[in-house]
Amino acid sequence: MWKWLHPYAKTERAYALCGSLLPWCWGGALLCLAVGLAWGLAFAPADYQQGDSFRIIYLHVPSAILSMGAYSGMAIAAFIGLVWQIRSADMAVSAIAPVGAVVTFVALFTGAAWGKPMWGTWWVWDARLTSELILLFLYLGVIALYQSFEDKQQGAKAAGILALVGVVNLPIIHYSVEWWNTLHQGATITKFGKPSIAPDMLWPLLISIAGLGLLVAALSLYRLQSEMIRREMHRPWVQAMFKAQEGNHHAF
Amino acid sequence: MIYPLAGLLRRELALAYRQKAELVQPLIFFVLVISLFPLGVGPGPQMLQKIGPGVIWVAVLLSSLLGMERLFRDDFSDGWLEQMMLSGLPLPLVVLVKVIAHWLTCVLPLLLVSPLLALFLNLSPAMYQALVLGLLLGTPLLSLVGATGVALTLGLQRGGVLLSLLLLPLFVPLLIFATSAVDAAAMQLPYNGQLAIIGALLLLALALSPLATAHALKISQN
Amino acid sequence: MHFESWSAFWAMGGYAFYVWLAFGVSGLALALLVAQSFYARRSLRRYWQAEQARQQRIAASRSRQQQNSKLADEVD
Amino acid sequence: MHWVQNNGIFDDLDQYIKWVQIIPNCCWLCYHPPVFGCAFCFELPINKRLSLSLLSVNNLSCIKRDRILFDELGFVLQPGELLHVQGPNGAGKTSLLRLLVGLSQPQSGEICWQGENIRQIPSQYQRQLCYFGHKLGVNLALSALDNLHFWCQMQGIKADTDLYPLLETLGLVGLEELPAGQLSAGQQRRIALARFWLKSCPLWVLDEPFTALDRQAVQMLKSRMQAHLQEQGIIVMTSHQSLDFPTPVRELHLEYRL
Repeated sequence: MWKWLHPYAKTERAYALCGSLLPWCWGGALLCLAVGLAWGLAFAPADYQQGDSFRIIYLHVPSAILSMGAYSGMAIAAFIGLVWQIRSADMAVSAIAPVGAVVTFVALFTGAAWGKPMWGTWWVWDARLTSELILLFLYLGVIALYQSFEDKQQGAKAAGILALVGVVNLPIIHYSVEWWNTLHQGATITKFGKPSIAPDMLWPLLISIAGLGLLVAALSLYRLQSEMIRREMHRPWVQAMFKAQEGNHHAF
Repeated sequence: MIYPLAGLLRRELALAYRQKAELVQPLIFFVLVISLFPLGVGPGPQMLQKIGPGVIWVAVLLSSLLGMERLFRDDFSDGWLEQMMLSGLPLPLVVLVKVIAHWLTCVLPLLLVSPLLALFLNLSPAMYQALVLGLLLGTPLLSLVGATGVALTLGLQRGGVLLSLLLLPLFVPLLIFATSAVDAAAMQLPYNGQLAIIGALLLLALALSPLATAHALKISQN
Repeated sequence: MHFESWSAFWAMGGYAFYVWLAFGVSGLALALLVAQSFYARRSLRRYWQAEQARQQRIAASRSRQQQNSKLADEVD
Repeated sequence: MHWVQNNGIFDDLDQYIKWVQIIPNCCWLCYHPPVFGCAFCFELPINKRLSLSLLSVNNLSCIKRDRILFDELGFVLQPGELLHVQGPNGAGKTSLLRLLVGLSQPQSGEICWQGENIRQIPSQYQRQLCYFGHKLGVNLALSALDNLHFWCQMQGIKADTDLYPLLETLGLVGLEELPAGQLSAGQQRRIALARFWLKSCPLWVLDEPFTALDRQAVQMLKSRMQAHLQEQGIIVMTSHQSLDFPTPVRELHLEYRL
């Protein structure tokens, strides 16, 4: 682990790595999202129970998965930063948090917009929606903690610890909410259940999950790069890079 | 090792004794919040009994947040924290002692006024018993997790509101299990399960929170 | 193609409002995030340029001070 | 590398190591070629030689908010030496002291106590040092007596000795039981300085100890420091005043960098 990670402990190397990954992520994200969403919206068959409203699934499920995924990515970065003292990993925490928060918001909003035609209300205290809401609060906590520090390095470390505390709590919150939900509402709310999904519906779903995943990765990497620049503004490598860019007048 | 830690505990207790007024304020806030609810939702005994557990626990969370900053804020600003970190004692143990002292001085009084609440909110004896057991197991958890939050916000000038933003989502499981224990007691159902889960959470926090807090304190010194 | 016509596609089987609302707001949120990310990078660059100018001012003022002190020495 | 040498022979660590390698049995105390009959002239491995110096700082750098405060800083302190860290405001004096006591971690480089990195032996190291920082560590609600009493308990010092005489020598007679918040700034600092009379340890680290003290207190602290040096203790301190010590004082100048 250490041997593999160590070269990227240098911010400059990590920046270059991000730079080489970014075009693939952007390209893959655009392609997959376009294909997955178009397929899902226009070509996949309608659900026999829910009609065409089920097409929200092509945003809801990917964003719900990615909201958890981004949080675990953030926690892993925080762990690496904590244990191996890698600065780029600390920065990644603050770079991922806003992306994760937006994705969580998307999951919540699409959930609500799906719930209205299905359940008749915009918001139900459904277990998944509730834990998603708490996840959003956890994200907002990390962002708020990071933003309130004047010294960003200190802020990043604090946010990393909070992310780790949150990741320990997340399964507990999830199961407690689920348990609470069954306790209070029982079977009064008919969930969608788990119907075996038709391949025509599944493929676009998988593609849009991949697409949103790549978009999250691209945004996180891009913000990570910005974070590196912000934190190491006065280092020679940033100076050299900016000067070179100024030379050929390329905006970002 | 025991002698210095006992000294730390004694210091905290002596300090709390000097600052009695500060300790009483969250307590009054707690009782006030709870007495607002009957005014807000109406004095019907059935209704009060139904919302009682939730109201009490939400009030516990809010009032414990008020006193939480006392854990490290003064020590941070007057430099005692530095001296503690340079005392040669393992920092997680020091944190644990601070948390114990905080629980004894800030949270235990909440337990002492709880019979009053049972009267206010028309709790049955079984419910009261479940409430007290839940408070006994749950409030140390509050102090432990709260210590981590306070340590994280130490470097900031005004961390009060931020602290509650960080901590309240983490208290969701405790709120759920503790209130449901009281609810179960109201329906004459066993509530050992809920208490066992709170106990498990407490043990988990006891193992992890001092470490996380110690690390956060180190970061605050950077 | 599942739908017979474009109008049927936009109507989404009667669920147009919810489907397009969900997609619209989500798209908007993601687009705002992307825009903010790019804007942040741009403003970082501006900040760097301002910083460069500041450094130059400092250097200029230092050399002026040194010259002044030299002149003062010569006068002495 | 600013190698602060203790006797003017060596400009940097490399030179020292070279010298020691050329003359392997040179005296490790004074670095002179071996003299027959000298108790200190015997062969010692190089790392042992370095470890005999109590506090050694190697290649230390500190970066705060993307500003380099200092880098590649190195020095070795032997028993009985005082290092006076000087420099303008914002040059990183306090940061250096906080690194030295282990409150914050350096960006790179290492600080060794008797040849071992202080990060490896934190509690052992902390028992050897006494720190006086910008923040006094004096609780304003507690009395002077209580403050010192609890500090001693925390340090594991059995304070069976009466604290009253000490407080008297520090000029706090009659104020022992007042809350520290009612005392003046200088008096509060005296309470904190009393620690140097209570804990016997080789390394003292003091950050601006003389500010807000009256002339008499400064004199008292200075004589206490000289006594400590004579007992082969080490002092690292910052001060904007010049120290008029009879014993030689080593100086480290940090400059303000942009």
